[in-house]
Amino acid sequence: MPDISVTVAGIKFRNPLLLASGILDENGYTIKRILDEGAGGAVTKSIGTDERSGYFPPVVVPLDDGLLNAVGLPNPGIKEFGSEMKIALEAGKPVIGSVFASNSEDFLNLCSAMESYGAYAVELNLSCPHVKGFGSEVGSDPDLVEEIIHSLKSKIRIPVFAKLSPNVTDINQIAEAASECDAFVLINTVRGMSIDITARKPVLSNRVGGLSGRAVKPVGIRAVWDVFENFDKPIFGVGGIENAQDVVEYFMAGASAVQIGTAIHSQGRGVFRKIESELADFMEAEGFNSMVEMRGLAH
Amino acid sequence: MPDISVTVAGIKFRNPLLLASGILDENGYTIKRILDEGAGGAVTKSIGTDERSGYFPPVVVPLDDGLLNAVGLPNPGIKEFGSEMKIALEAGKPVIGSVFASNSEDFLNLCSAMESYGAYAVELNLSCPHVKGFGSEVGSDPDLVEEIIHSLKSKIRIPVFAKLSPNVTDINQIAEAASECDAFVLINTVRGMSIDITARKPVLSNRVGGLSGRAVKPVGIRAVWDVFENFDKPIFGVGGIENAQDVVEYFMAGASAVQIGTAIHSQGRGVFRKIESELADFMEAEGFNSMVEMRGLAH
Amino acid sequence: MRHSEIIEIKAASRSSVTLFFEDDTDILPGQFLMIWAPGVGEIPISLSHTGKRKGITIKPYGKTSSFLCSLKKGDRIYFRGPYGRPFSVESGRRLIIGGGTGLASLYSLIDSESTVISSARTADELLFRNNFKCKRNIEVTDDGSAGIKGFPVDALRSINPDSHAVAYICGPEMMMYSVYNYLKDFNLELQFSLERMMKCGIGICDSCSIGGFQLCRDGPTFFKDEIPLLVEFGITRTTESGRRYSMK
Amino acid sequence: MRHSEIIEIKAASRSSVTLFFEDDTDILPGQFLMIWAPGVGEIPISLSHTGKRKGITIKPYGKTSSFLCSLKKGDRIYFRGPYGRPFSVESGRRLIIGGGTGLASLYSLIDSESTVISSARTADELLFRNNFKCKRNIEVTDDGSAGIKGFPVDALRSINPDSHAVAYICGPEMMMYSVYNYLKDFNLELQFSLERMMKCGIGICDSCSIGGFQLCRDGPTFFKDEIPLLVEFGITRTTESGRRYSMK
Ligand SMILES: Cc1cc2nc3c(=O)[nH]c(=O)nc-3n(C[C@H](O)[C@H](O)[C@H](O)COP(=O)(O)OP(=O)(O)OC[C@H]3O[C@@H](n4cnc5c(N)ncnc54)[C@H](O)[C@@H]3O)c2cc1C
Ligand SMILES: Cc1cc2nc3c(=O)[nH]c(=O)nc-3n(C[C@H](O)[C@H](O)[C@H](O)COP(=O)(O)OP(=O)(O)OC[C@H]3O[C@@H](n4cnc5c(N)ncnc54)[C@H](O)[C@@H]3O)c2cc1C
Ligand SMILES: Cc1cc2nc3c(=O)[nH]c(=O)nc-3n(C[C@H](O)[C@H](O)[C@H](O)COP(=O)(O)O)c2cc1C
Ligand SMILES: Cc1cc2nc3c(=O)[nH]c(=O)nc-3n(C[C@H](O)[C@H](O)[C@H](O)COP(=O)(O)O)c2cc1C
Ligand code: FES
Ligand code: FES
Repeated sequence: MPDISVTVAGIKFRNPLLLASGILDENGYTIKRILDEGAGGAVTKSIGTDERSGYFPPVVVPLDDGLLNAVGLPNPGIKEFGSEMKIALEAGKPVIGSVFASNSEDFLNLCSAMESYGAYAVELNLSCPHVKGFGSEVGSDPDLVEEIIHSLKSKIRIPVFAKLSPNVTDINQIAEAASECDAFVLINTVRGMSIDITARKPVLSNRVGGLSGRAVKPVGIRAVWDVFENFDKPIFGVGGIENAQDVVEYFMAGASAVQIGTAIHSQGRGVFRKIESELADFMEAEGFNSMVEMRGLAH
Repeated sequence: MPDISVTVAGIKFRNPLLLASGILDENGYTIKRILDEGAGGAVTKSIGTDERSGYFPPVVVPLDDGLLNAVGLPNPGIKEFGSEMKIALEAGKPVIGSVFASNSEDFLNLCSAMESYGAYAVELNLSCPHVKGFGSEVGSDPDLVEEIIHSLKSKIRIPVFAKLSPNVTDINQIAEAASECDAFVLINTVRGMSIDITARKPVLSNRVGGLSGRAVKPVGIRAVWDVFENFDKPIFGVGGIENAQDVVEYFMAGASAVQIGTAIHSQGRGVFRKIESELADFMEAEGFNSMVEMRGLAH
Repeated sequence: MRHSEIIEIKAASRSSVTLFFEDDTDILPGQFLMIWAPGVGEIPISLSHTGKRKGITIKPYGKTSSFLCSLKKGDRIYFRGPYGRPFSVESGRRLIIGGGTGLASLYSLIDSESTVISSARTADELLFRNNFKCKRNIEVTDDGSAGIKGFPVDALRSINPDSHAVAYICGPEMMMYSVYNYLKDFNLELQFSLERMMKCGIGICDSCSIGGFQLCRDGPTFFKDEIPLLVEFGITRTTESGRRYSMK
Repeated sequence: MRHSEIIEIKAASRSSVTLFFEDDTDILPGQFLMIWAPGVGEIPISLSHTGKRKGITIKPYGKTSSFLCSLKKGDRIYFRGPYGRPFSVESGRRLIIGGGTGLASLYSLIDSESTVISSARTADELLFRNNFKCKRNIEVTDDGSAGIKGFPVDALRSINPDSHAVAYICGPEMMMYSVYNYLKDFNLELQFSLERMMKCGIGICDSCSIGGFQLCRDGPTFFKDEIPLLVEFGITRTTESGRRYSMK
């Protein structure tokens, strides 16, 4: 049997398939169930300092080959989230706390709280494409990114992951600014929009949203490839992963582990177990013994 | 019968469906045939000052929901292209000359030549994502874009269109720099990559390519929406158009006409006639008399 | 989004209306559509009338439902779906327990042998009153303005649950929680259609989750033996922001 | 990309080889695959052997074809397709005219009643020599090292075309051009499999176009009455860059 476990930034995952931030990870019981049902780890919904309701529905548009979403970073605020972390951690698997903020002080408070809740690592959402003042608005400013990560690294003991946006002119420039982080997470959603032509209106209440799923896989593969070429750091590949072939493609581009979101829409929570067994079959057939052997192999 | 003709930058098109640059428009006979078979106008392959062979095959990867390509701007050089323009123009419909260069002097020479060949307008490729020194490398530098368009506008009499890339942090910033143009063309392909996991290699010989087709439609819609909100100028919508619904979606986002490329892969050259008749049906059913009534309607 | 024209509108109670439209999709009792009011909002609504001619029954509550209740014949409704696990239609005598608009999703299950317990706050909020045929209809109101004053469990005491093969229950969660606790030790099968806030309807946003299950996808129908797995049922729920609060 | 293992390799001439592999896809005579040699290149190749056990016959020419010819049993080949319009298989006696590797795409059409004209520059470049059964095989070489010295049209003068129902022709364009001009006034049906540079294989790059038609998609098979529409046939073609040059 090939070994499908991976160790990234010192954290051991029984399989390389993590739940991506923002999909079924706001409620502690849901995270716990997904971990129990096969995910190797989970990243929480992005949490901010204050409670936010997010946008009014429609918050999602199902497309043939993915989803467009503008959920609007709903979250109960970091104070309230401790109880969800507690429930999620009962699964006994790594839970990574995703956080968003607009300045380094808030990021520090959020990360400290996540650390105290028992998060195995924090993931900085520098890349949500549809909320003013947060996410990619922060993540496209190299100086701010550098300052945020620098200030965290001296004060937070758990690993710090930087989740970057593909909606930038030069992803390597942002990765350079974030290069004090312990791992990159690539990619967040691609800015997009959908209009209903009989209603004559954008479908999302926020109008602009983020594209995810199959449609963006080539964009994610290229981002991982580029960052792997230029930085010697672990990478979580995210975007359009639906089967073991996709996982292997991300690994060969340079990923050390992957995250899965939208595939839960098409395949349900069972997607983790399904991919886990497909992955072992593929490795056996192609003569791989461990995941790390595949990392960056296409370079 | 609703009127599906459009006039953009003074050019009248019998229908709003143009052939997009780079797809079946290098050989004059092909352009002529596509115009004869129903396209309202055509944009040529992007032409440079010197002959280029482009990249070695594989230059294209067919995906479920689009194409990834890195053709590498093959072209016979502007001198040789006059004979193709002559053949193409025999169709008696508008032909727009697409050009690429790395500085304003070359752009000027190319545009003057296109003007002398009888092009109805020129389209500046500021957005090809996969050739070093050209395309989006030029198009992501606002100062250079401004200089190029400014220098052209005083010397070229035919309209100048600026084709922009979605692979930038802020498309409005580039549109602002290009705002002396007569129309925007949005979007070119989205940077992407595809790896074959049994061969363990990127498929495209250039490795990185541009994603087009259905997958990128939401990206194109959003670009057109954003630029329409901020600039009072005609817009050609491009990206993932496969049917009349898609055309209408682009119009409601703010397009004045559209261009079609990848759909020729899935549906053949007949796609122009097919969409033309679907479009008239839709307008009749929804009570529209002219294309312009739909422009920007979702704002 | 799909869309249809409203071909008829009928009052279903003093304030609730049923909108009828045609749509070729097969939709089963217990499934729901996400109904979009452009520029206003999007909410999940069960089908009260399945079949080719479809009906949804809506109570004006917040902004989206109120907007939908103000639509006129000939207006368009926009929707996606159907979503969710339908009821399993069992043979044998049915016990139907509907609270408020909950009766809407049960309406197509009522047959001439059924016992129907319909409840609402007041008499004029009772849904489909005198508008269905069944063996026995027990009305229950909070204020006693019609039928029994009290809650559906109070009506249950006056019947023999085990003379029924199956009970179908839909209504406010606390009502279903009390019905579950009352009926769980009888022999009849129980099918609950749960209701929680739903933002996406397709199992990704986590807003409707209960004990790790997504109501919009694993449910809204849950069977008697699944209820214990829903550890939050009747105990806690989350707001739009995901903040957890106690329902007690 | 799909891939298969090479299960057998056979010489098809002094330098050309046939690679055999298994693949479940239906591929018809006249269709082609885009064969990818990772890190080297991708070229269109017709199937010489259709059926479940498939074969491609390749002559080492440039870098990709030479690489493919150097593969060993057990190596993998990568491909996409099948693409293109196949031959229309007609009943009646067949006249098969193959120049160089052109005979590869015709090989599966040869039957015991066929007249086969096979041509090559030299005797040892004749494809599938003594490796097929037909009624009559006329060999033609440029240098006279086997059969008639000259070109396929020279062989045509020794037979009666109209004793055949259909002619299938594949080879260098100038050869096909001369065959077309010779045969066009006879009564038999003509089917040409044209060959031009192909970069994409799927009808979008324009590199294979001829008179506005895409060889990879509208062809490579063209019928007698379509040839006049291909205004560039035998006259001009374009290079990798799209530069037009005269073939005369
Ligand atoms: C499976 C199911 C079936 C249902 N069937 C019916 C039925 O048949 N008939 C019926 O009348 N009702 C039904 N409902 C209830 C219905 O969906 C609505 O919840 C109810 O009508 C109230 O909607 P509203 O008008 O208040 O909507 P709004 O106030 O417009 O709110 C719509 C949605 O927006 C979200 N939301 C609310 N506030 C915020 C905020 N501040 N920020 C972000 N998001 C917010 C919530 O998701 C809320 O559900 C059903 C519910 C479910 C789950
Ligand atoms: C329909 C069809 C069927 C065919 N069937 C067969 C067959 O059965 N057997 C056979 O032996 N041959 C066949 N060929 C010919 C074959 O496809 C090749 O053209 C031939 O083998 C020469 O390839 P090569 O090794 O020179 O390739 P390479 O030299 O590696 O070139 C491959 C391709 O690269 C492109 N190219 C070349 N130079 C450049 C450049 N400078 N820049 C960018 N791109 C460039 C061209 O598209 C060229 O075709 C067929 C061709 C066609 C069109
Ligand atoms: C509904 C939805 C909500 C999301 N919310 C977040 C979020 O809160 N924080 C974040 O970093 N990414 C968020 N994402 C992005 C995903 O984590 C992921 O990067 C993206 O969807 C690509 O992966 P996928 O194609 O597997 O979904 C969200 C995506 C979706 C579809
Ligand atoms: C094979 C191919 C070649 C292309 N070449 C060019 C080009 O030379 N110049 C250019 O401006 N755009 C080029 N494009 C981009 C298209 O013009 C268009 O912007 C893009 O494909 C999105 O439209 P579509 O989805 O309809 O194809 C090319 C696209 C493809 C698929
Ligand atoms: S409504 Fe989003 S998960 Fe159920
Ligand atoms: S090979 Fe590209 S169009 Fe035919």
